[in-house]
Amino acid sequence: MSAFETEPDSLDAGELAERRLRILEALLFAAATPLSVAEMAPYLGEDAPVDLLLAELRHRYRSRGVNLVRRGDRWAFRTAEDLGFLLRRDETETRPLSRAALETLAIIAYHQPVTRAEIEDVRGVATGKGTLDLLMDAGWVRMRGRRRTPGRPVTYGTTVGFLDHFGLEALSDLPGIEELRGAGLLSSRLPPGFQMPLPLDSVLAEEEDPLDAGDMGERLGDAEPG
Amino acid sequence: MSAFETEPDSLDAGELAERRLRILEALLFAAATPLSVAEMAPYLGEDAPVDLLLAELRHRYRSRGVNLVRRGDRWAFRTAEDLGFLLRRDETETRPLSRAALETLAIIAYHQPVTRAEIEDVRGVATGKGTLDLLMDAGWVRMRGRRRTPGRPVTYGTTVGFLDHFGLEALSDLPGIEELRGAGLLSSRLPPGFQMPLPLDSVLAEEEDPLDAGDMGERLGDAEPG
Amino acid sequence: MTEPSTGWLVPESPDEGEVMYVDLGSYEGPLDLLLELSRKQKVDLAKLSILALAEQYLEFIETMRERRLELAADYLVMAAWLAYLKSRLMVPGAASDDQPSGEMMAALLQFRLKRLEAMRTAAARLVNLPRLGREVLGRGAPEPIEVARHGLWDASLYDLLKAYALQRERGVPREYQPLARTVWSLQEARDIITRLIGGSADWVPLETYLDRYLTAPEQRRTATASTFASSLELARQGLIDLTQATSFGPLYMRRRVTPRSTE
Repeated sequence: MSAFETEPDSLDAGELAERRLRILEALLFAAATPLSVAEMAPYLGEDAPVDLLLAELRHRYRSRGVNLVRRGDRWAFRTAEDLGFLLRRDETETRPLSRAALETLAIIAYHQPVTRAEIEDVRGVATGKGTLDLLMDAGWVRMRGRRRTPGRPVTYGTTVGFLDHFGLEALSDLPGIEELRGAGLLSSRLPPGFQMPLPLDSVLAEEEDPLDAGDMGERLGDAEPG
Repeated sequence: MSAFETEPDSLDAGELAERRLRILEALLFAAATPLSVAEMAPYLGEDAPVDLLLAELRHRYRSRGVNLVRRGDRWAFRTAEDLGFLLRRDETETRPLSRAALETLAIIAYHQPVTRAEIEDVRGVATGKGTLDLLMDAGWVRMRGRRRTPGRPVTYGTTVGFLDHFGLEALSDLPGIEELRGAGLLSSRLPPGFQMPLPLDSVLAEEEDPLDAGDMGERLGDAEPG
Repeated sequence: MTEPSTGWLVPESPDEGEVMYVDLGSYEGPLDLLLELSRKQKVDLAKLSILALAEQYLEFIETMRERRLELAADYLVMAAWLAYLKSRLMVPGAASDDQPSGEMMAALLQFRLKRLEAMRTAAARLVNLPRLGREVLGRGAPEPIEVARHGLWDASLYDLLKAYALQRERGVPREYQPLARTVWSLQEARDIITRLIGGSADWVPLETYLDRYLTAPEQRRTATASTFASSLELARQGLIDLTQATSFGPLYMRRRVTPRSTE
């Protein structure tokens, strides 16, 4: 496998030290928490001068983007403090979408143009206003128009940002019923009447009117040219 | 807080390069998954030669215990392969792949983009429920697009996570792929003059080019709007 | 990777009147069984005697049938195809046309065996690569850096599809019916026909082979009905040709050489 499977005896002092430094680097890099000397020593062979090796390693990384730091009597690699401005440890961490949001998004993707009442009908539960807002804020869902039915409910659809995020060229790339079944996502024991809609692309559907000026509000940016 | 909050203008070329290398080290070190050039570039300032910097960094870490490796078009620090015997951790939480799942994964890796019908043709059996699901769940396999044939079947391919897990820089590093290709064994077609007992609907259509050697690199072109 | 057992599965004889399914669990389908058989020939796949292999496979199926064991349809379809291949190899030009396709069919089977074996080897090599989380380790204590400019939320296409599928399935009324495999669906029959006649442009007396290798009488009826209906459908779609020399004579089918483009 490697030169290091030979016994360290065959190495001269310099080579042996380098080999041990490499092992320390790998151990410290892969460790989830800072390591004590006692934890590292078994990997280095008998009589390894662990403290000296750690001091050498610390010296080598002193001016790098990553430093070897001491935490109590334990050691760890940490990104250099002066580069801390890069590590924006604020709330911008990405979080996974909630199940409700994922489901709503999926229904909008497949069933668009779809009204809120229709989404609720498929899901069987009321959809919180917050869920749709969240999906619109994420830039994945937009208001498309209004259904030409009593009450003229707003219809929802997906955005170019949605296609972009999920790596789709077009809505027609969404897998159909056979593909979902083939991938094991849908069971094969669905009733014969089970159907999946073909998502309509961003052009307005027959029974759909464009949004009027009053609808747009601050959502203008979302409504790409149909 | 630090010298590096001053504008880079005040640095000479060598200092600027070192500063950028430090930033790259910090970014790559801190990340759990491989990073793309596009993700790193904004931290390096305008016109930074990211590829050159990465090449330099890779060179510096070449003989260390931690190496900079390429995974597709992404980069990550990983412990050196030759230290594997020392660092080896047993898979505790993950169940070993079943033979069927492993074979399916290999077929997807070597034949991609590949449809489910083609996978089944190679294996000679129907793909069990949940095999593709499991591979997608593991983050190794993804739906890539659709084949431009009647029925537009979904094609499957591997992910960056696959490359990362198996330590491959690119798909061309798959073991033995050149020999297999040379022997015509990555073709879904027989050598000229022969025909395959494929189910009729998965036989390549006349208007589609056979999958050939040049395919592995730029298969993304597949997903062009048909 | 678990190697398939090399020894034959020799099940105990079932009691009188009892029907038992053979546990072919150690084989991943008929192609795998063939590959295993070919290994017993102890020759390079390129020098393999396809005729001998076909005979061994058919012999195996016979043994299973003598023991009154039921085999999955896949194995029987392969048996039917191999029986046909054998007839073409032993009596060249015996069928109703003059194409020398016995050799072609043999070459095609050989190709499929070689390709499957190649993928087996590839899978074994793949799984033995140094793997992340075992031999190669990533950063143990990643520090959250907001690297990407993409937004607050993260979800993959797989997550999305899974959510949709689960969601839709939840809405489906569940009436559990145990699957009784006594009927060949039209889709099954269609798959079987297309696999059987494959790329061959020869006339294949399909039912003759199906009859011989489908053991249970009640399955024979549904098989005949379904394959007949499916063959009519395939003919209507212009994918195959059908011919029958005499009334009640065997029905021959073959692949249409240039299929009509699908409307």
